Amino acid sequence: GDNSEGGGGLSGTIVGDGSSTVFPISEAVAEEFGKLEPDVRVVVGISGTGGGFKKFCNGETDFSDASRPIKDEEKEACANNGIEFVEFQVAFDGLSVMVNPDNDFVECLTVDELKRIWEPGSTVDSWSDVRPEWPGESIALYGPDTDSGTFDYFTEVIVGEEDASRPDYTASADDNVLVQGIAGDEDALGYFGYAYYVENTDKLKLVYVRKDALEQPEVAEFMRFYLTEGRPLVAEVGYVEAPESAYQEGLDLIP
Amino acid sequence: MMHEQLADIVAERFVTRPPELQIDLTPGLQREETILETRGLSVWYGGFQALRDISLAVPGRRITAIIGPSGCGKSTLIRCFNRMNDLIPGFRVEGELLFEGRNIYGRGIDPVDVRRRIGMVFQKPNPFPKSVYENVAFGARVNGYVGKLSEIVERALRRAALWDEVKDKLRQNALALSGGQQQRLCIARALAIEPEVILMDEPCSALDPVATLKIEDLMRELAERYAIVIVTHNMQQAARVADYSAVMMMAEDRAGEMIEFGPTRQVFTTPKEKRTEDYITGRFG
Amino acid sequence: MMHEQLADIVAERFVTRPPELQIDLTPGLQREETILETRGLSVWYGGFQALRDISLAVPGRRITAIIGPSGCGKSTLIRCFNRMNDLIPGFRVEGELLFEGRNIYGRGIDPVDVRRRIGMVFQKPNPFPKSVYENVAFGARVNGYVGKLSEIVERALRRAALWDEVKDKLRQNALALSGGQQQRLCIARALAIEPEVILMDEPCSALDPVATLKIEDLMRELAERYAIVIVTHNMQQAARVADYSAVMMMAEDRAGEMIEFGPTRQVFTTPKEKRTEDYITGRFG
Amino acid sequence: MTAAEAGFRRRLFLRKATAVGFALLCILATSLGIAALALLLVDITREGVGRVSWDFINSFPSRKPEQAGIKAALWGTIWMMGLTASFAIPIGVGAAVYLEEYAPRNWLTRVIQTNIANLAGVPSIVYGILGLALFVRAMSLERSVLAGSLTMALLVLPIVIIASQEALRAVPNSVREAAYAVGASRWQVVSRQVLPAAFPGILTGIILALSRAIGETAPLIMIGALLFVPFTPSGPLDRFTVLPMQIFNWTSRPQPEFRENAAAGIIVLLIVLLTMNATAVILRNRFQARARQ
Amino acid sequence: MGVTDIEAVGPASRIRPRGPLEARLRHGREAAIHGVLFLCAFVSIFTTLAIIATLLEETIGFFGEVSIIDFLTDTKWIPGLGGGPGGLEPHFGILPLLSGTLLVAAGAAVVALPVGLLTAIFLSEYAPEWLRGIVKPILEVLAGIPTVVLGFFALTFVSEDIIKVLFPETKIFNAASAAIVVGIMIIPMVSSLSEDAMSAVPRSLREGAYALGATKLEVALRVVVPAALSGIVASFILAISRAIGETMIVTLAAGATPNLTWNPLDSIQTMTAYIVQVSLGETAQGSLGFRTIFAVGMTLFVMTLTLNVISQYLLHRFREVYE
Ligand SMILES: Nc1ncnc2c1ncn2[C@@H]1O[C@H](COP(=O)(O)OP(=O)(O)OP(=O)(O)O)[C@@H](O)[C@H]1O
Ligand SMILES: Nc1ncnc2c1ncn2[C@@H]1O[C@H](COP(=O)(O)OP(=O)(O)OP(=O)(O)O)[C@@H](O)[C@H]1O
Ligand SMILES: [Mg+2]
Ligand SMILES: [Mg+2]
Repeated sequence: GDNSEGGGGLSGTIVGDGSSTVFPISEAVAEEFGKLEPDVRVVVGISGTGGGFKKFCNGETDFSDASRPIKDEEKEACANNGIEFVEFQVAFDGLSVMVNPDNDFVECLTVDELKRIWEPGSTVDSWSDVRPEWPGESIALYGPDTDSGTFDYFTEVIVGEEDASRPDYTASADDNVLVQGIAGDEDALGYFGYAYYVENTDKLKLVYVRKDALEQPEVAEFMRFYLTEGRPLVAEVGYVEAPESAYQEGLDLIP
Repeated sequence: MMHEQLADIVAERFVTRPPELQIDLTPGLQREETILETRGLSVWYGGFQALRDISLAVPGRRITAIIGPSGCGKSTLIRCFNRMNDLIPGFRVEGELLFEGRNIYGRGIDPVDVRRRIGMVFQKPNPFPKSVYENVAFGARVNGYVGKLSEIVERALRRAALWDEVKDKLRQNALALSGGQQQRLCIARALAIEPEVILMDEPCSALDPVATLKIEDLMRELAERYAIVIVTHNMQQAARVADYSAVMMMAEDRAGEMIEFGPTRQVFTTPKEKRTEDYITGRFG
Repeated sequence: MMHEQLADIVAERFVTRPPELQIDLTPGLQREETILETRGLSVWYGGFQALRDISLAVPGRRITAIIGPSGCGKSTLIRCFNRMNDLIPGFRVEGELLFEGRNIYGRGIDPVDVRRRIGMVFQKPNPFPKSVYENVAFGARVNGYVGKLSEIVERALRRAALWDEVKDKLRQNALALSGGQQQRLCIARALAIEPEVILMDEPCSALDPVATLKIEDLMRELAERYAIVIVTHNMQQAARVADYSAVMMMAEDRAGEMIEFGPTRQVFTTPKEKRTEDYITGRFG
Repeated sequence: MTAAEAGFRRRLFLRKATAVGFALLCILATSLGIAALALLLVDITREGVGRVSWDFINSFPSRKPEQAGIKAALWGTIWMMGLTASFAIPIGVGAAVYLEEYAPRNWLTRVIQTNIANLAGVPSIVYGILGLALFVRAMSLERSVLAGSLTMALLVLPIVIIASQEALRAVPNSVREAAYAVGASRWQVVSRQVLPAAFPGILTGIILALSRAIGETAPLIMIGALLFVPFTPSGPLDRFTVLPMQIFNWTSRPQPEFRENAAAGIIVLLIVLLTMNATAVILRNRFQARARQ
Repeated sequence: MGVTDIEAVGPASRIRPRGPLEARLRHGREAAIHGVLFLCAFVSIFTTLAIIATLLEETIGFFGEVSIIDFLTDTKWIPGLGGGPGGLEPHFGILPLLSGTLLVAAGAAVVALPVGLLTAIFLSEYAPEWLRGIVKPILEVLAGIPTVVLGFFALTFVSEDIIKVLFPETKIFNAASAAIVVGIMIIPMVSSLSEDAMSAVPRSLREGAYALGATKLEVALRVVVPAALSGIVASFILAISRAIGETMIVTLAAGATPNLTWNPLDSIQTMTAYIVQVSLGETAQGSLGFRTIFAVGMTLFVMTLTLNVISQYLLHRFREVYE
């Protein structure tokens, strides 16, 4: 950001972009930080994790929100542009499996059943293929799109192999659309990543920050604020706080 | 211009009229059946009164001419006869306009029916931006005429003295015709629906003398079966073809009034009104 | 119609012409300076040849009339004089058209300049869809008029014999005028730019005799300073006002040709061509 | 005659019945559009009208739905619409004038013509990709209102051009002839007679184009317009966000209060749209009333 | 009146004669205006070139890895799944996305063209002046509602409360609900532009038809509509183009399942929705998965171009008849 020291407090502009699922956290932190340091302008965008990294590695942003770790080709792009960065864990996302509220026969599904439903080459078509006593209606499947962290995580822990999934389900990058879809479809079964629907949480939300930006006092201060005062905000906007150790590791990286 | 000379010319015209029509000019005509009649007709365009208290009876099977200076309301009057003015915003009419005894501005009257039976040729030629053929065939098509369409088209074009000039261009756009050709096309279009009354607003203004005479012949021919009302600036034309003539003038407030109506010979030779005489003699030719 | 009678009428018209113009009809006129001239002009609309090999010299400060049957190419010819036909797709011209000695279809000629100096009134009245005032003022505005605009508007409207009828409606839309009023408005519009040549395509066809006579008076007045070319169907009008007359006819293939050109008296009384005589006498009136 | 007359009467009855039926069909079609709109508006109003307040309009975004406002987005939208209009209208009308009044009938004109129609069908997101490459990066305008507006202007340009062209085409040739005949130059004919006569149609194009621009999200997300912006733009190079992005984000948040905010945001957006259109509509009605004479 | 009156107006007002300098100035000005207007028109060519340039590099990269034959003939679209170990064989067959796009565009056209045209006829031929002045701008609001909002309207109202009530077997995401709402959105394009074209038809033509005994219906359909045809067709093309290019509504409501189907009640995915899904999702830029969007964008571009070349050709022929 353009740095101009002024008065007692800090000043300058900090630009962030990236995943729209991390956005609520960054927004909350930026809002609170703004109250503390009114002369620092923090702006945040929602170009998606991929789009965010593209801009980040072009040197257009100071930090990048991500719902998955940075990939090799992205690291390479950053290296080509001489961008070095640090990774911070800021929260966990949830994983929930959901059926339509009007569905009165599914009370719980075992991991094995989920695996049979979702694995590549799955032969499950109707509910009765899962448990014979269930009705013969075919199941309508919903899930996040194949590039999302949630997808990676679900395939890894349920199917047992990352990225392995049957392809014939309705995929959307927008969790809210999935919720709408499942709510509107009696034979729906879907999974997505909102913490407030489940207890089981293990999916990272990350923030990447450019090293040279971190040398600027307002950016450093912002990240410090993110990892300390930001913690309660994570829960407030619907995610799960990362473990204490993760925050501590992060704080250690800030000069 | 010498008035006497002109009066002579008028008289001369009457002498040279086709003999079979001379009988129309006998006083017996007064008893002819009226087909269109206005009673105390007044017309407004918004706040402007264009016609005041026009009373006029158009006889069937005769030609009635409406003459008068520009802007006196001739077009307005003739457009009332088939409710063409309905389309102008702000137009308002008072009084009665009877067609075969029924008020065409009355309740329950369908203007579509009125217009099919009272055809019209407009002052400015207004062909459709379609082919010559389609222009003439349009009326027959919408009115569902039985019979060969191409025959109807050819017949109408021949009667309007246009056939020879356009027979090779029937599929060409009518807007590429000359001014006079467009005017004759509009006449042909009106004839093709065989109306009972034909209104013509200066039908010959864009025509050369040859075509004018042909159209006048046509009018006489049509008048054997139908009623014809023409608006014309050409007083010789009125004298030549009209059985009856109506003279309109503008009042002080520019509203149009009818100052004289009667058999053409009487209007032209022994007008009741001084103004008519002034208009006809003083400006004839 | 009796030819002798009509020839008489022609003669009569000449006798009654305003005395100051009678001098124009002497043979001395032949030596007058030519302002507009066509040499072997041929015109095509796409594949259709509308004019063939027209050669004609229009003298300055005189009125030249073009007469001929409908569709013979009169409008086409007059529209060539100020390059109006340029706007029609498919239009093509051959031969020369000289204005003050320069070919207006030649290189380096700006049609805008030509048109400002050669004004035109069209066959179908075509007022702009704006107020009466704006219609007349437009030409003065675009040509950089110095002085009071409202004066030029009033002057032009008065000359076109329209002032009295529209002086209370100057701000009203010109399309709400009657047919004849629109035509006079278009004349006023052309006069307002004070061109050197005025082309009029049937300027009086929508006008009543009073207005026609006024316009004819105006033409004579203007002819004292400018050249005027009119197209008319009204042979009496040609006889009354024109110093020179050109007669056009259609050839076999419907292309227009000029068959006669000369001083009006000569064309009307002793035409060189049999066809001219037929046309004028056979159809006069 | 009487038999034919009777036949005609029968047919006339049928024709009139058809005409009435058709009129009803037309009314039905018109009501359909209005009904759809009404339904939407009722739905949105019911949900959001309670949230519309001065505070809502005059606050910056917040994670707390009840404190969140649209100040930055509203001003961003106003800035962007102003800039977009000032690029798209002159260029669009200019292009239409060129194609209708100036262009020779040659291959280049035909290529341009086809090309414009084609651009109308290019998805907005592709314009976003273009805007990012061209304005944000190549011209290094960064993610400014200007870059966003230029992208939007390119996006709506085809609408302005095509609508204006049709409006120009509908002006009768006799008007051009009359103007040329008094010695007007081509530009004078076009600017003083043809354009005013075509004005109502051009305004329709402008209304449709700006309507499209005001509701678009995808291309702005692509070029990287921001979402959390705690200030209003003070110049064309400032960073910005717009109402549809704010609405988009709010609709995809889980808390129901945010959906209420989204509805309130839509109400404000529609009010902006209506004020913008109202000016154009008033002008259009005035000119059309005159042209219809 | 007469000559004396004319003189009474005052000295003859003169038009300033043009000097050669002024003529040259005017020439220069006219030429400059011509140039500027040409540049305005040329912006569109420039835009197209820029779009092609931005799409081309990545498209070529994509076709370096995926055969163009497969791309055009494969009936499955399963991108990105091959990334991980044990994943499915990836398929890059554009046909499912193409069918989805066409399904939505056709459905939208079926809704918008008749409704829009009938509305235009109502407004121009039947409605009184004041009603037209109200209804037309109201309908135009439809074109300005954020497409995001319309997308949710499609999903929560049209799909759930209409389609699913009529066809209970339907999935919540389906092509029909998206098509209907896209159709509603483009109604004002058709109705407003067509109405303008019809209003511009001179009254004298209507009068000519009425005078022949035509009913209002006949005047509208046989005289006004043909005379305004060029404008009406232009509005259709614009509207259909917009429907093909529409992004947010289809992303939200049509589903995200690339099915090769012609059943409007199926869940599908359009090309535009796919581009959104990838570009706003988590796909790494520069990966093969990301490149697909350029290939899809290019396909869409070529497709609309083909449609337009054909329709321009047809339009050209229409106009020659009616001008
Ligand atoms: N734009 C055009 N395209 C093709 N042909 C045309 C066009 N304008 C006129 N013509 C044809 O050219 C011929 C001459 O037309 P022009 O208008 O010059 O006749 P005119 O002598 O003025 O007739 P009128 O007295 O009826 O006005 C006619 O046959 C006409 O059909
Ligand atoms: N649509 C209209 N709106 C307002 N005033 C009109 C309209 N049409 C005509 N007028 C006015 O009504 C008067 C009569 O017009 P009308 O057209 O009936 O005259 P006319 O006798 O046919 O004249 P002309 O011989 O010049 O055609 C004129 O003063 C004219 O300006
Ligand atoms: Mg009249
Ligand atoms: Mg002519």
